[in-house]
Amino acid sequence: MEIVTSIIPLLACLASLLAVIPIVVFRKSPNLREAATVVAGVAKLSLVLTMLPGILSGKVYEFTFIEIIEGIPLQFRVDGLGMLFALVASSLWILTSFYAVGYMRGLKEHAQTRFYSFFAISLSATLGVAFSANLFTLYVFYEMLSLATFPLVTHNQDKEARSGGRTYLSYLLGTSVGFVLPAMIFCYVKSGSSLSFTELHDWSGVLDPSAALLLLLLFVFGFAKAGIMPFHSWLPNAMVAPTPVSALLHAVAVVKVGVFSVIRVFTGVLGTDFLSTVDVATVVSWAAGATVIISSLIAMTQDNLKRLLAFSTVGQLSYITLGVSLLATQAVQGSMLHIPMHAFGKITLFFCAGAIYVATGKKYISQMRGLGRAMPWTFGAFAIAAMSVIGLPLTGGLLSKMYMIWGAANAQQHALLAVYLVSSVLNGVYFFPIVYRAFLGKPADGEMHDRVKEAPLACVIPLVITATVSVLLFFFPGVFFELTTLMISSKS
Amino acid sequence: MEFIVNNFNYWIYVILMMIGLFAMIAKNNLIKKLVGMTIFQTAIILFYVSIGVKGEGATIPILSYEQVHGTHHVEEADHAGEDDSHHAQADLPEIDARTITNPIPHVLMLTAIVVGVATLGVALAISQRIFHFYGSLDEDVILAKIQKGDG
Amino acid sequence: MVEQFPILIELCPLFGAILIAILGFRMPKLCYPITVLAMALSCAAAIGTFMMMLASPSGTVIYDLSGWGRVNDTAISIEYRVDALSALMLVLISSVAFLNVIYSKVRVAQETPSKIPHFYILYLLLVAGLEGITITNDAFNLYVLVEISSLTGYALIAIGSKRAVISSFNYVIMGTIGASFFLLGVGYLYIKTGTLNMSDIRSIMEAIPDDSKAIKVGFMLIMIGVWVKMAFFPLHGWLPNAYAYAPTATGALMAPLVTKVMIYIMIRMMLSVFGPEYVYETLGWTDVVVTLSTIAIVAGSFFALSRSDLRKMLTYIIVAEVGYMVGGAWLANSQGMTGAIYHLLSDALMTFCLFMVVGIVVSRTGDPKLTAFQGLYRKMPITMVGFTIAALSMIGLPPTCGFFSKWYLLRGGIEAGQYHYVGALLFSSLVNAVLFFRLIEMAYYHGAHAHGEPIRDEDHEQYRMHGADPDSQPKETLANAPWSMLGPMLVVAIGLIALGVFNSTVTEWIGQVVANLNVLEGAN
Amino acid sequence: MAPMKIVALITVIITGGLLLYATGDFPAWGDPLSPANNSALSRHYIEQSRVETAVPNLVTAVLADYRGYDTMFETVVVFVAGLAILAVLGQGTSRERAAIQRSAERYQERDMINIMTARLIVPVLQLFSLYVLAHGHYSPGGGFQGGVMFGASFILIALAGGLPEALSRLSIPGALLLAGLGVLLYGGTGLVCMMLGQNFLDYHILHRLLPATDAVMARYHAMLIVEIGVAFTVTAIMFIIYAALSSRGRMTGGL
Repeated sequence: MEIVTSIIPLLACLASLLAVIPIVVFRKSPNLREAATVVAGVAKLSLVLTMLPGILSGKVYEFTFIEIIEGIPLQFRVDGLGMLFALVASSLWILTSFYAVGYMRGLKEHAQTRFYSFFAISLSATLGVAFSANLFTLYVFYEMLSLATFPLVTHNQDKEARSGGRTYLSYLLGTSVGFVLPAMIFCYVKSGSSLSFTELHDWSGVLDPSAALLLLLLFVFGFAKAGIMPFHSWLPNAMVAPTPVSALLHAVAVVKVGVFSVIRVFTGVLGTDFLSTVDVATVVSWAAGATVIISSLIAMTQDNLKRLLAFSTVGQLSYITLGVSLLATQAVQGSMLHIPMHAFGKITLFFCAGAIYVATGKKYISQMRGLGRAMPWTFGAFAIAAMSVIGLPLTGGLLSKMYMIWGAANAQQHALLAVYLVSSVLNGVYFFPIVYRAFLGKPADGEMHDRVKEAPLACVIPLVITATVSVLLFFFPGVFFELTTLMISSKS
Repeated sequence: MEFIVNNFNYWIYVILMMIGLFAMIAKNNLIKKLVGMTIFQTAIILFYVSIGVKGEGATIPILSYEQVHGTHHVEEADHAGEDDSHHAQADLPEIDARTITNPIPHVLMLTAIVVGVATLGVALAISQRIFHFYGSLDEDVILAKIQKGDG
Repeated sequence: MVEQFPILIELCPLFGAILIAILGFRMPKLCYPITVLAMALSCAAAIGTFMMMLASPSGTVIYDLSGWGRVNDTAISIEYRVDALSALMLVLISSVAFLNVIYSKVRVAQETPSKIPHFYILYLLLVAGLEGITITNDAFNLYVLVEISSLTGYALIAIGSKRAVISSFNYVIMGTIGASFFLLGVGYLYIKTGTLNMSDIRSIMEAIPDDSKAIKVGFMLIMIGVWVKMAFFPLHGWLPNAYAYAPTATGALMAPLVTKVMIYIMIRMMLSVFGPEYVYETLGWTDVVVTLSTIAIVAGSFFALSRSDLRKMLTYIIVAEVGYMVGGAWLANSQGMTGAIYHLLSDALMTFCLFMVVGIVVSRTGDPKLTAFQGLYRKMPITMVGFTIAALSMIGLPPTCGFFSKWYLLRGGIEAGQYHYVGALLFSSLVNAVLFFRLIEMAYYHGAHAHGEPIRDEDHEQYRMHGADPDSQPKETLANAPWSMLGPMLVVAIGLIALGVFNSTVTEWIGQVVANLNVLEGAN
Repeated sequence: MAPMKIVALITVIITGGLLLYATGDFPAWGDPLSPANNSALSRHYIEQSRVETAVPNLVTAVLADYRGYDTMFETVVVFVAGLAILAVLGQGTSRERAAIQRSAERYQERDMINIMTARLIVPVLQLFSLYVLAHGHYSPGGGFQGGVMFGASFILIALAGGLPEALSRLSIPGALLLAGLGVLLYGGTGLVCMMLGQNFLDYHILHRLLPATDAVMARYHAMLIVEIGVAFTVTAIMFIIYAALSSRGRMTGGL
């Protein structure tokens, strides 16, 4: 494995952070302000892309700032998994930026400058997490992300937004300070002053199974952004945020940072090899499995579309945690693959929810009967994305789910295999009625959709693109597939 | 017997100090608290001064004229000029440290007394101010007034 | 001149005070410039001393007063001794005091207009006392300086409101008990060793058997003495009212510094006088004290939760933070001690920053209740930025220094296996998160829209951009504070981040002092 | 019994028990060979101070020279106390000061016996206090003792003739100035040593300035100077404390 010292990871991370300056400077001319966002997004994506060929050829990019605490530098290190995540996050940011322009202008939202600024900061934090070379760096950016998204969640500033924001922060900060921080320091003490993902592996003889279990649980529940029950309820509450926030942050950036961190814990901190010797990951598997089923059941009862999507996200996140906790190679790879697959699917669904809201002001599924005929593009995309999330053929979701199921079978975990299958059925049960009613249902009494038109183009185009990508990923999963293979092979 | 003699002073200081401490904590009247404080501080002074005592036969820590200037006439000592320290030392009579009380505790306690007086003065000024505001020096009465929202 | 830096730290405020005593009563206008100048020079001398300490090969600077030096390796007069720990403390004290003078100019003129010279003299002497405590190597001199800082403190608190007077009286009683216990403990050491120089006490004590009752009780007395003075739970009773009702400038100086200096004395006594072997191994009290500090942290946090007065809340947080540091120092490993010392520095800055913010808010809104924060972000954005940074540091989020101090303390707790302490630390972080986010939330959102519903129109955006708020109260009363208040606060807020980012440098300096603890661990 | 008293009693019993427990470890009372009495430090002061400072009163030598830094702060403590009391109680407004002037003129109307006795005692008291101050090198005495007595003479005037009478002789601002000058005299002596290139309070270098024959006598004389400084401060502050406390800060009336 070739290590290249390069400043590109830093630049990629900084691109959005620096964009805050023009955003604030141009606060009085919305066009320039939003142009700055888009330019920063393109710059960010291209910086990430410049590293892609190197990563694919087996290189690893590193950048070290300073040694913050003895033995722990603030360090970036771009490997396959980080690249995968960075690619997803930065490409979707551009689309979301366009979408946000349409959405925010369409609704004449207040405090847009603040919105774009914190959005950009959140992206920097997300990339920081993706590129972190050690647990400490990851933790720093993880906390930064929690704080930077707080103003976005409470954007509406009404009572509901405040209480949502309070839940949001208390869950995320409480778990990270209460669980992750002590667990991290415990690792640091026990490993002899290191937290690097490449150095921490050999725990045999250091940790007994009960300590390993405790540590694992502290990490998995501590990274509450991964949404394992009972630390999931921040996510439905965060749905008070404007839809672009829900879309990018609560379908991609924030929640994926959670599962990304969990994957790092399994692969980089405790190590799958060690965990399979002590046999404690099953506890996590069951917790994740339970979350999958319960969240799907809750999702079925929801009428508010965004809340439904939120519970669906909780379940999908636990797929990933479940997959990686199976410790089987295919399941781990499937988990990693599920990050982009689910991201494209779920962001489309959120875009659609937002587009419906912008066009009609409707939030509830029961109000959407027959709306599909008025908004064919939106609901078409919705159907495709739902298929991807369920894991039906011709969409990317199938691939990752197959891998995870394959891994579960290999790991002889038949009950958990059943969890995957049952939950897929449940996913179908709560998604299909929406699509069905939208296209074929009759509007309720007094509801007329005659004057309803599609949302602004800035909203519709991104969601069509993401839906298309969801399909394309089924046929051309190449890059993502290679990146995950890289991670699996480099480990063993 | 010897045990009692050896420790008697220390016991007295402990008893005095505890009287003071009790008054400081338990008394309601602010001035009584301050009286306790003074007893408390005085007990410590007694303790310190006890450290420096040197049995029978030891005298106050002030040297006699001969001990300082030697047996020679005073002009001669002055006459020795610049480098008289060596010269003078040679002529000085030997001092038996056991015959002179240890000066250090006395020095320390001079300071401690001053500190005590200063604290007492400030405390009295503060209690006058309290009386001015609340019309009482009784802790319970003052607390009741504060709780009534008079604070 | 260079080798005179250590004494100059002390002399600048002292002569500043004398100068004001002579000139200030006739020309009150001179008080402020003299104080600023004296503090600036003192601060410069402290930095100079720090440089001297760094340059010296042994890492310590000895300054001998009265010029007697040592005879037969016994210090016969009072001497100063500066090592990395005291040098850091000196820089901290002098810079906090310097910034606070600038900050408090307006407030002093408002709160105590008829007592300006008194205030500045007492202020300078308080600082001189605190600096002297840090630098002196003589146990009795330490007592005298403790009393100087206490007496000035009593007076500075008592010139405040009606309530301040009664809390000042409590402080007098408790402070005197604390100082007297300390003095008695020094007496016990003196009776066994015959010296007052702290380094000499240590070397003579090596020859005294470990089970000496007098030494043991002496240590206990000194500890109880400083615990009373630092408000270590349950001996904290005097602190909340005293600091909460004191004039702004007094609170902002005393709250960050006085308790910290007392903790410094405790650490100094443990490390330099009794020695870690004695404190941690011979006595075997570490578990008890760490448990006490756990209780202190939890109790302080609970009390803080139940307060609706801003300054009261902060003072109970101080009680909890004292528990952090006592616990850290007693964890009996170098990480815990590093954490305690590092937290000493960072907590002083955090508390300072928060007290400055509260002072600004109270002076502008006239309301000491938590609700005073409603919607303040719009009205006082700069103040709120400082508040946010300090709050993040209190909660312990990177990259502020609060995070790193917690890191070292937690690491020490885990290494020592004191998991209840670790738990208490995390609990208190969460309580701080609740406390401060409640305020941040209020500041950012409450009251911004009086009618509860978001305003969704371009007009609103326009108003916001031009700094006006359509539905707030008239602006005049809430205009931003003068720069003499904001400037120091921002400097400290930046300092909080700088201290965090450069924590490895700071801990390296601290490492020079706690190095002898590592020997201990090696022996185990 | 009130709960507070029980708490106090328990505290006192525990503390007292602890202190009594430790006395068993103390050296015998009056043992000249105890660690404190026989320490190198103590012996050095007893045996060497006559050579090093030429002051027979060991307490004065240690107080004003070896531990002169302590004593400087002791003076500062006194200074702080006076100032603190004024800060807490106030020092009278200008209107009240005018009242002082007026009532001072009614001095003659006060009780004759008191006034005449005070007239007799005050000069003696002041003279004796100067003696105590100046003779501190040879007998018990020095700046604190002399200062307290000098301050007492003003208090006597106030007792006999009323506070305004005393204030007309030593006003509060005047006393504050005196107190400040006292500390300045002490600290300034140290500062002069520094200016001459030595450490703070290292008096021996002062033989260049003082009419002293050598370094030892320079210390001897410098001690007198600092004692005078102490006496200034103590005199002024003692009077201030009395004046403020006896009139609750209004500086009128008196006993």
